[in-house]
Amino acid sequence: MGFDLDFAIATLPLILRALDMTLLVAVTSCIGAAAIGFNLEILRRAGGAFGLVVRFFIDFIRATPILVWLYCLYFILPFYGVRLSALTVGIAGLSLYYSGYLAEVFKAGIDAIPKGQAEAAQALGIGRRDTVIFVIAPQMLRNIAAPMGNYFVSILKATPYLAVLAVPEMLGEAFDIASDTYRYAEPLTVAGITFLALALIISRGVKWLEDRLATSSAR
Amino acid sequence: EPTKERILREGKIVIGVHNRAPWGYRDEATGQATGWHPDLLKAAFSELGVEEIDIRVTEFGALIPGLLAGRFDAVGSGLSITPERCQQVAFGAPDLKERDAALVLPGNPKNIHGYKDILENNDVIMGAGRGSVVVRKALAEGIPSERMLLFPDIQSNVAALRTGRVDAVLLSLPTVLGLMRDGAVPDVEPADPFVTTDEQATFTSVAFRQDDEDLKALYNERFMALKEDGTVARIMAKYGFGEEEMVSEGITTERLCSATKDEAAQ
Amino acid sequence: MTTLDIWLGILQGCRVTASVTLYALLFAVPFGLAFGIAQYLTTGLLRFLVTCVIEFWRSSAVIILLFVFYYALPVVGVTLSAMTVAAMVLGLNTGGYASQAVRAGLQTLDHGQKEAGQALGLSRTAILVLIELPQALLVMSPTFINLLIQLIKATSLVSLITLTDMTFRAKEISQVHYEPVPIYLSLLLAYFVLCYPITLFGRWVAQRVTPGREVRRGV
Amino acid sequence: MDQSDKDTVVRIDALQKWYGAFHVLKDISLTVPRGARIVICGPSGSGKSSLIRCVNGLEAYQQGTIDLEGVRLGENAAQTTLARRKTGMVFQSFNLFPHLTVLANCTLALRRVSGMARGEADELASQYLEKVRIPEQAHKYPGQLSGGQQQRVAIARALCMNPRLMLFDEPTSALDPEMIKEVLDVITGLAKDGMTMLCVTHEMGFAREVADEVVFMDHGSIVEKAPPDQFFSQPCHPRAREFLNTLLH
Amino acid sequence: MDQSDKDTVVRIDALQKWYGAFHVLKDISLTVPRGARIVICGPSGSGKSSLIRCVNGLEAYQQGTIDLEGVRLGENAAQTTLARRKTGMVFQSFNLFPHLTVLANCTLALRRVSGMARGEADELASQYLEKVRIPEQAHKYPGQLSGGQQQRVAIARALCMNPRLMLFDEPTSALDPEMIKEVLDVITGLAKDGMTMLCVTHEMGFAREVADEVVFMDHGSIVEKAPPDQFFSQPCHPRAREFLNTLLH
Ligand SMILES: Nc1ncnc2c1ncn2[C@@H]1O[C@H](COP(=O)(O)OP(=O)(O)OP(=O)(O)O)[C@@H](O)[C@H]1O
Ligand SMILES: Nc1ncnc2c1ncn2[C@@H]1O[C@H](COP(=O)(O)OP(=O)(O)OP(=O)(O)O)[C@@H](O)[C@H]1O
Ligand SMILES: [Mg+2]
Ligand SMILES: [Mg+2]
Repeated sequence: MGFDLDFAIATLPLILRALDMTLLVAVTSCIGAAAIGFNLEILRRAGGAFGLVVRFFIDFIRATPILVWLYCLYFILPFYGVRLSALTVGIAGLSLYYSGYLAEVFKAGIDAIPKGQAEAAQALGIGRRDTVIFVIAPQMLRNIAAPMGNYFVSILKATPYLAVLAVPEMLGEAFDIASDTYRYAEPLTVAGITFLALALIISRGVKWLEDRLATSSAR
Repeated sequence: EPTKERILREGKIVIGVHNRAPWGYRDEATGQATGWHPDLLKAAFSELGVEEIDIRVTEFGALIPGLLAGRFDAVGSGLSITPERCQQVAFGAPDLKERDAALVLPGNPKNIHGYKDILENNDVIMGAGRGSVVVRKALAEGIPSERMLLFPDIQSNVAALRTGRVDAVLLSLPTVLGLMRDGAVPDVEPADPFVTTDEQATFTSVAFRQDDEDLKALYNERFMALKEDGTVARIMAKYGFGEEEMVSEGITTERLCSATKDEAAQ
Repeated sequence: MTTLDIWLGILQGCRVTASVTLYALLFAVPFGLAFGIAQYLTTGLLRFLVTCVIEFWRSSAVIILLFVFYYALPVVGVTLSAMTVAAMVLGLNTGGYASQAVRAGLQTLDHGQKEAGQALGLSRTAILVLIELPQALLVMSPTFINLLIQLIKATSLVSLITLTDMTFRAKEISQVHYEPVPIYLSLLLAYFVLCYPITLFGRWVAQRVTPGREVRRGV
Repeated sequence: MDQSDKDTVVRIDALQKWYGAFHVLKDISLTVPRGARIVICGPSGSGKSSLIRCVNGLEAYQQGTIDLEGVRLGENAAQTTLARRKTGMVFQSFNLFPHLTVLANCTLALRRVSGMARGEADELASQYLEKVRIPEQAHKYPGQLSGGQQQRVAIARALCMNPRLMLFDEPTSALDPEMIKEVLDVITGLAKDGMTMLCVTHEMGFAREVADEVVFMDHGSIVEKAPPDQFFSQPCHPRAREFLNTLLH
Repeated sequence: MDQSDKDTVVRIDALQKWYGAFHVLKDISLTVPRGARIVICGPSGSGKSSLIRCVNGLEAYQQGTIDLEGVRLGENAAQTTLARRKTGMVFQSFNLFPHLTVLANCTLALRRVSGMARGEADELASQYLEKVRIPEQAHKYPGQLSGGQQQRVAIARALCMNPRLMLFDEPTSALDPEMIKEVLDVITGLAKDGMTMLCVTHEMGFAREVADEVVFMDHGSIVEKAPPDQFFSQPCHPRAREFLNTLLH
């Protein structure tokens, strides 16, 4: 079989064709997961029965594989009358699934903020909502940049699961080329390196953000 | 040690299947390898003292890589002979003529009876297995890829059909027969009829590694003998294959490997 | 086929899921420890090399690694069994994540701990083994438990390389029995039953290792 | 509101507080007239912080009442919020917002709570920063300041809301000896300007100079209440005597 | 080794240290005779901690020499390790090992460095725990003790290695007023037993009672060195006078 560099280069444009789909899914899901996760965490903190429900939801997500979730949303919901497009299911699935993880990240990020911060805001008469927006969230961002970046990489790496929903993302494209040509090494290597490169770009970006946040307000 | 010698010495051949009736699958009840190709191979090798057929179940797309990687000695899972595949593996003699068929919802609401119906009705979304030959035929017929959803396996295709995500699932006729035979698939039926031309038919065979020419020769020799003594016909009957599926004289692996290549050259 | 049959059928894959997890730990634990410590102790070029190895295993898409190691490596003469490939790829991927936890645990440890050890005349190794590691590992143990859960869930990918785990069994069953609803719900439940007790254990551990950190409802 | 109420900033009456089974405040009654400067001291764990946090509404209590300029605390949320705006609190650990500049720390509540425009808020905050003698640090972040400077920012931040009562919880105990003086000087200045204050501190020199009254707490009760001269020279209660001894080593 | 060297525990000679471009220790020379009790004080950032950490080998320095009982520090790793065993260090933040019991904290170095057997180490450690007056806490974990108790454990832990010199870096500044006394009492006891010590502290009462000599540092230099009586009553250097004023408020 061997490795044919020319062939590998030839597959590159074909695989990159699916890059926009991969990026669309990854970026939208990152935003969705962060938004849902943050709200889940705020709800959980509010406590009460609702907090318990949220907590169980988060646990449930964390105890089950993403693939099964995608199957359920895509193939089972329509039996109950909800038929979403593959792309919607993909983005909704990844967002919901990782929101459980990000909620935990937010929890750790908020817990790391000294209790005195919220108290100081309270003592100044600042309302709960404003406290979250102006005091807690900005500080949390610095605490969570690194773990959140890790989950963004995870979301990127989870986009190939959308192949089961027939969403044409990068890895699926690579497998298509492979099954057309029966050359597996080249397209998979190209796809693998592209994923690795994207993942590293995200990690570096997060590192940069972290450094910036750290210098803008040295504690 | 060459593969052939090893198989004869150990009395065991390892084949790759993708767990699909009627091609090659693990019988849920007995755990044994069954299916069209496993049965053929069993019959072909048993007189040589090879009693054991060991199966490795894998995804369809991993069948050829697995063979090339030496994960198994042969693929016995309904692979069609195509020129591209011929460049990678050595096919045995063609053993079954394979037409295409379509699964549709009960009553065939979109009235699909051939590739043309799919091509001409812009509302129709077709489903098929990623990397299967029907996809290439559909593309050759001019069906745009935007109207195809390609799923990694057949159960996803069936689920997509039942949930209205696709209007027809294109499969090979034997596969459809296999699906229908035990009545396991609810709420769907084969499009009757689904018209295909003879040129669109493909032929399946057992695939070996190109290094294992001697093993392939041995298998071919045994296959001819089985054809003579009626064993092949008996196994065909077991899976519900008839005249339609018979491979006519003059169709050889060599021709199938080059024929469409000429077409491609035209 | 009744739902009970489906459920029992899926559980047949439990043994493989468990073995892949256990063998993967044989890779993950030493790798995570060794490389986490190495990244903490080394500087300059050596640290760069260590980081490269970690990043490779951590940032690559597991699905591609599985495929390449199982189907492409034999072509160049290295044939590993499916179990070995699964354990190695999943194990080292998890180990890559674990190494980051180990390093973070060591780095966030109060600097004074190391200095107190030095002041007592302990050697660097003794400080690492007797003072730093026990504390770092204890603090990080909830993270390790989370990684274990992620590992169990990631084993659902090994069906790609012919291992009959729970997901594979679900697929097999769905090939003879075309009822996605009970099959995928059973699979969801199967993973939940396996992972949820570990989640609860992890929470119990987390509470024990961070005593006196009451849930902050300051926000 | 009768005349006596007008001159009373805080009236604490028979206050009782438990943490679970632990009785942390036992029947506390205390009246703080306008302009009074009261220093609270006592051994660690005696409930000083808890008391002061109750006055600010940071802690709930189980029995008794607290009235802030005639408004009963905790009866409804709106009143509590209102009462909180009338008190400024300074914490031991400063609790500045590290992601905001000194100026933004001071103006946050002005803008979000009082709805003041940016320019106006900045100007007001600058005045108070001048009052605590660090106008030049307005655009730095808290992390770039010394502890003493941070605590002075915290005081300015509280003053911005124009409180009727300042609460201090050991404002100097997290500071280096040299910085304690600069912070105490600022607080002394406030006292001279007539600010009503309740201050938990162990700085006896400060208490002697500034306080009208020293309140000594032990095990959740007020066991002695006296003008500083009397308290330091001839404390009545044996626990107070013991405590003063440890302070002087 | 001549006679004078035998009676000198530490001899620091023309020590210079930089953090990057920042000159933190400027030409420091100091001799500590056996049995001497030297208190170092000075404003924050003057280099007190840096100096004491150099003596213990926790910080590298760029110029000058430190001799510990005649052994030149830093010449080779083995000598540094040896020298470190001769000094006991007590930190401001205790730095006890939280995952080990009090007893295990004390015996760790005995067993790993001196290779002592368990029983013997336990016995020795118990003696020192008795000396710092907490024998009954031996089997608790540091987290279960008060700050004062923790600091006493830290002292016992250092004493176990039988050091020739004890180094203290603000041992009481992280403690509540009430606990300061119990720790200073223990240190005073050590001094009475003849232990050589170098102590950074701002506790002037303690310095007056215990020190032979007070060293005042400012901006990385030793600017005054005098017996405590003289230092407190008539400091020569204006910076020292200023510093003393702030301490007394
Ligand atoms: N959230 C809480 N839950 C339970 N107990 C608490 C809580 N906060 C404080 N306590 C306990 O209440 C008692 C009084 O605490 P408080 O902080 O009011 O004391 P203090 O007089 O301010 O002491 P210090 O001088 O140490 O600040 C202490 O014993 C403390 O352990
Ligand atoms: N690792 C370091 N890198 C750079 N500068 C440092 C470092 N450690 C200390 N410094 C600086 O060196 C100076 C002296 O520090 P040192 O800790 O010795 O002072 P100190 O006299 O002990 O002060 P304090 O009373 O606050 O403990 C300070 O200005 C400090 O900022
Ligand atoms: Mg307090
Ligand atoms: Mg210092």
